[in-house]
Amino acid sequence: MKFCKDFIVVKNETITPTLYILRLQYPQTLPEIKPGQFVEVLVEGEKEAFLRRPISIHDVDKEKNQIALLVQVVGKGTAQLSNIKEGEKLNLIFPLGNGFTIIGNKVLLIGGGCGAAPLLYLLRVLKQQNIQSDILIGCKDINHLFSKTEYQELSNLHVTTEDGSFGEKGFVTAHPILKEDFDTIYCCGPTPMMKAVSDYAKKRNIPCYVSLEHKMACGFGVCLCCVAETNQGNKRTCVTGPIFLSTDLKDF
Amino acid sequence: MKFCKDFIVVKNETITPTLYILRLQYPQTLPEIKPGQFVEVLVEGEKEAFLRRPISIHDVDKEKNQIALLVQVVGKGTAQLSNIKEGEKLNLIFPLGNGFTIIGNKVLLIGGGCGAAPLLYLLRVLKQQNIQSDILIGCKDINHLFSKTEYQELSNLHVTTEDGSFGEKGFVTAHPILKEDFDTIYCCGPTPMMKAVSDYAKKRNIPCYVSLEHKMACGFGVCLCCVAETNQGNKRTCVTGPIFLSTDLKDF
Amino acid sequence: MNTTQHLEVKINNMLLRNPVMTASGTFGYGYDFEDFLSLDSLGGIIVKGTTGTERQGNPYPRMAETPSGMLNAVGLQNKGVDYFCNKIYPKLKDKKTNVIVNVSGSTIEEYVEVATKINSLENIPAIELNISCPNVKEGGMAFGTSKEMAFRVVSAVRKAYGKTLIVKLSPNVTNIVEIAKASEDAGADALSLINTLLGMAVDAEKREPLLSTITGGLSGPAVKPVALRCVWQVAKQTKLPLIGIGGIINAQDAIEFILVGATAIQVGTANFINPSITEEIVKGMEEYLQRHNIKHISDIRGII
Amino acid sequence: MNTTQHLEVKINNMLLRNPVMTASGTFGYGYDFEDFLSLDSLGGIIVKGTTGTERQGNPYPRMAETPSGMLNAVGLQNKGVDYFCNKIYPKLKDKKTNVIVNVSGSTIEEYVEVATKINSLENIPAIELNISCPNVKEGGMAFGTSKEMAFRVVSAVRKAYGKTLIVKLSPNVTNIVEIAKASEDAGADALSLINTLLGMAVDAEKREPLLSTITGGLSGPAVKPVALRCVWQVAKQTKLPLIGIGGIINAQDAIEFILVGATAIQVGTANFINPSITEEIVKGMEEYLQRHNIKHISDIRGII
Ligand SMILES: Cc1cc2nc3c(=O)[nH]c(=O)nc-3n(C[C@H](O)[C@H](O)[C@H](O)COP(=O)(O)OP(=O)(O)OC[C@H]3O[C@@H](n4cnc5c(N)ncnc54)[C@H](O)[C@@H]3O)c2cc1C
Ligand SMILES: Cc1cc2nc3c(=O)[nH]c(=O)nc-3n(C[C@H](O)[C@H](O)[C@H](O)COP(=O)(O)OP(=O)(O)OC[C@H]3O[C@@H](n4cnc5c(N)ncnc54)[C@H](O)[C@@H]3O)c2cc1C
Ligand SMILES: Cc1cc2nc3c(=O)[nH]c(=O)nc-3n(C[C@H](O)[C@H](O)[C@H](O)COP(=O)(O)O)c2cc1C
Ligand SMILES: Cc1cc2nc3c(=O)[nH]c(=O)nc-3n(C[C@H](O)[C@H](O)[C@H](O)COP(=O)(O)O)c2cc1C
Ligand code: FES
Ligand code: FES
Repeated sequence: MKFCKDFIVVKNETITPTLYILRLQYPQTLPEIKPGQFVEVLVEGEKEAFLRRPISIHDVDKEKNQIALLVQVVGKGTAQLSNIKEGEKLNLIFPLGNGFTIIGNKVLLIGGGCGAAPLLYLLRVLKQQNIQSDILIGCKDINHLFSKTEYQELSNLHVTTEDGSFGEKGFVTAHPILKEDFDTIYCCGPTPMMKAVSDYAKKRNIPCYVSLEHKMACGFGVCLCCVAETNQGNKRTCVTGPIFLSTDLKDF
Repeated sequence: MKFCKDFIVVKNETITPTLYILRLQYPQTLPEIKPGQFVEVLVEGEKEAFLRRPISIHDVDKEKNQIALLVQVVGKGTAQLSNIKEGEKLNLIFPLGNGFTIIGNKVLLIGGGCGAAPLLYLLRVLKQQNIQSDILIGCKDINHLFSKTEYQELSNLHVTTEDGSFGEKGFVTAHPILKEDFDTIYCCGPTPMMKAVSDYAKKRNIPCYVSLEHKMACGFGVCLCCVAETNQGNKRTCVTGPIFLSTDLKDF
Repeated sequence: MNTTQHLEVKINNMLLRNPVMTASGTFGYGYDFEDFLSLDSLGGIIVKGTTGTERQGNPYPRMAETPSGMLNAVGLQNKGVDYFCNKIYPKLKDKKTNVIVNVSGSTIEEYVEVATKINSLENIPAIELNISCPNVKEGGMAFGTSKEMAFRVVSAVRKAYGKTLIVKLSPNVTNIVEIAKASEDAGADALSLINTLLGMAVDAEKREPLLSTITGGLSGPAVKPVALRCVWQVAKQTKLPLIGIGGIINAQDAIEFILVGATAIQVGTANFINPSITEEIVKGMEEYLQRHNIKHISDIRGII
Repeated sequence: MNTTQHLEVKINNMLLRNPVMTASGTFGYGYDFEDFLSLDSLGGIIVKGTTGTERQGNPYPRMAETPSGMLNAVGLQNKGVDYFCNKIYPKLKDKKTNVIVNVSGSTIEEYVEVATKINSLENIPAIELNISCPNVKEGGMAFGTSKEMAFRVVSAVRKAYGKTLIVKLSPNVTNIVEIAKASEDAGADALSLINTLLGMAVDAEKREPLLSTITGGLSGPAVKPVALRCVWQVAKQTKLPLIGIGGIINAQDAIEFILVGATAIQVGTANFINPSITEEIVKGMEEYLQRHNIKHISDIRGII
């Protein structure tokens, strides 16, 4: 079941000048939400944002009926949204997409930049299911590392930064944790990173799930704009995805 | 000389739920402004307001380099503008239009509803020039009577209300003050009222100036969208007007 | 839903509970909207363009946002008419709304084949012949931009299809009235207009087109002035009932189309932004009639 | 203004300091803008449509706001070519920018008459032949929607006019390339496109059209996708230099038109919202070239 409802902004937290977390209160009991699912946000007050904006669900607090969105400013819509204030309403269509398939006993999560957004809630669910996890985050520098405490609580955190200001210096694909054995890899981040990780996973024969950020008009399956080419033909990333097994994707 | 510049909102004053006054600070010395001139306001944050909105200059404080706009909410643009807050910027093109021709020794100003906006500053200038004036305001009820104190300070105020809650009950054209002699009449308000007043003035042979609120695209003379049919052909209301001698207008 | 008889209209002999329908390609097959509204509250739904055989459509990217609108280049991705008849129709046939199939093709034979197969489906009261799709290389818009071609394809389908035949017109023409009349002469029962305007979008930073197909179809509020003009022109010069489409996002927009001569309307792109918008438009139209003391929606049809 | 040689372009033998011009009917005769910018900073200005004799234009109302755009129905209000030559030209002739006259008419003879008179004005380097105005009953768009008519009027004017002849095309056609080619064959030196899209707006509450003429011309960002598509199509199929017009409100938009094949661009409706926008666009284009390390604007022309 999908909903189109107003949330109330509880907090708008600035991480970096172009990265922020919105904590949103749902006035009722939240429906079941799977890690990797996303919402479609109605951005008000911006002439150039005509369509909704798809944003992953960064975190879910079932007790409080709150969700969190981690948003990076890339254009007019995400910039306008960054001005939203506590107490204001935000209209979302949710929950959308398939979410991660949770499989295996020892899994590795790899996140790059703001693309890592869906991984926090994934960790939470993995922990509930007693699945052992490591999380490897690649980011520009220490200032761009968000949700560190939560990651450390829920998993073993490994970090690479481009400038070496925290963790290992360099890209995620060079991190030693990759030498270990894992049943499953979950990777969210820039496309080149996801491709590199899925190449590595293919070689080691580990199933690797990636999250595609294709352009969407509707987000709930009706416009056919967001397709990815899969082994079974063009599939809607907003319904069959955004999470795909990398080996199912023609481009990966 | 016309300018396209940011003002700072000093105050956003609610008169009625659909009427408000914006007091705006100019960061430099204000250029000369004539009563009856208007500004073109850039309304930000409203998807449906594509063009600027023309608004009369309600008042000018030369000492403080401030102007005031009296705005009625009629659609999306004026509604959005009503949310503007102290300290925010507002971009205006100004001063636009011809302004009132000041002529005569004893003049009558007639204003209806929010159309009366340009009359306050006109009174101020008349007073400076020691021209004797009466002002007759027609409005719905006492709650819709704005700038009462200022009118009383600067002129003799007469009022008609539709419900009789203040002054005479009925329309302006029935008010006894119209029986007196005047050199000039200045009338701003709804078109039917301006037509009635100009008919009366024509009969009494008093020059009557009216202000036309034609739809404008540019407001500064270049699009030719705002024309009024005059005895000299189609004239731009944003340049030749918005103030016209009623006898020059074909429709009056 | 408090839709009442004030809004009931007829297109040929198809009765619509109200004039609000959903535009092909923007509503899937309807089921994805059942979380947001009741299909029974609508006058009808027009399902995705259906062709003779399965089509994969165009490569990604297929969408670009534009000022007050969007471009799409989906290119008729669908599983073909047999899949529709066998797998989708059973799920739709008992819906209490008019389910109309948008019929597309590359050749006259393909249009006729699809129409013939749909003709045998009892609970499909009408087809909408899409002779105006700008997103396919062959057929599609080519039929809708020449009066001779339009006449030929509509005549051929008319012979094969017994129920209500709606022809969907393209705005990408010098003279839409000409195509409308050719369709009328060929036996169309109604016309729907407009399909998308041919447009293009560019990523200035990357210096490449935003659509894989370079050009695509423009929809949304940006096209409403063109759509209103087309409906008004055609209403003045043909007798067929018209279905107005293009940029409708609220009840006021819908009323505008009725005023210029439409019997019914379709909502497209707006469904993406507010999935229950069609139900809200029905309510808003009802309120409009009450506010203006109008007995029946047909009383204001074409008064401009 | 720091415009540099990176932006210098040529249309036929007319040199433009930069590709940014102002669109006819949206910039008056330029002087009203001198409070807001220096005309010298622009590549050129195209003045209001000029006809053989004075015209009063259409009755008020002539304008309606639409989503991301506007409709106008001005209808070529102007004082006629003689008034232009005698009263306006003297005020413009020493401006340090290209002043181009937009030439309109109802008959071929009228176009030729106006062109002939403008031909004798030394400091007018070019005319823009408006065969695409949707707002006049006779002539105007009629010439621009048929390739035969376009050929005839352009040929006739070509004989009478010796300097740079720009023909302005209408998007309200099935096949804009056909009209472009007819103009090229008839001797045009350059093409400008697009003029406004034929549209309409309605006041649902008052139940009447918003324009006195019912239909009018749509401009503004809403039409940009259509304009880009037209320029791209024509660029691929003719050799003439093109001037891109339609919905340009910033430097990025301008660059998009260059990428699809325009040599220069015109800014129309955006002048109403920000009267110094053209100067800002020049600056923004310069910055774009620097940011992307492009030597000259022509290096990216038509690369899509
Ligand atoms: C399933 C999914 C989950 C996402 N999760 C997140 C998230 O958790 N946090 C986050 O910050 N971003 C996320 N994104 C990306 C986010 O949707 C875009 O950054 C946003 O739509 C850009 O809007 P804008 O108005 O700021 O930018 P625009 O000015 O519209 O464009 C700026 C850039 O963003 C791209 N973009 C624009 N619209 C879309 C769209 N509808 N889908 C994808 N890309 C687009 C453009 O191509 C352009 O490169 C997600 C996207 C998808 C599809
Ligand atoms: C010279 C002049 C001076 C004015 N002075 C004032 C003033 O002091 N205070 C004030 O409250 N209003 C004034 N107006 C009217 C004001 O411009 C409109 O009410 C405003 O533009 C409506 O904008 P909107 O977005 O709220 O309404 P919309 O949703 O755009 O339209 C609502 C109504 O306003 C009318 N309207 C829309 N645009 C314009 C326009 N550009 N010009 C005129 N009418 C329009 C529409 O026809 C419609 O009836 C003045 C108008 C003019 C021409
Ligand atoms: C994503 C998308 C897909 C479409 N697919 C079809 C289609 O398959 N067949 C068709 O006739 N029209 C199709 N259209 C056109 C719409 O039905 C409609 O005519 C057009 O979008 C204008 O209406 P709107 O402005 O309300 O969206 C499509 C439009 C969009 C946006
Ligand atoms: C108010 C107005 C008047 C116009 N008058 C003319 C004209 O006289 N001649 C002409 O060729 N084009 C005229 N146009 C069309 C513009 O020159 C331009 O082609 C069109 O507006 C598209 O550009 P834009 O979207 O940047 O406005 C006019 C446009 C507007 C908005
Ligand atoms: S975004 Fe519409 S189907 Fe996926
Ligand atoms: S509003 Fe443009 S000329 Fe008056």
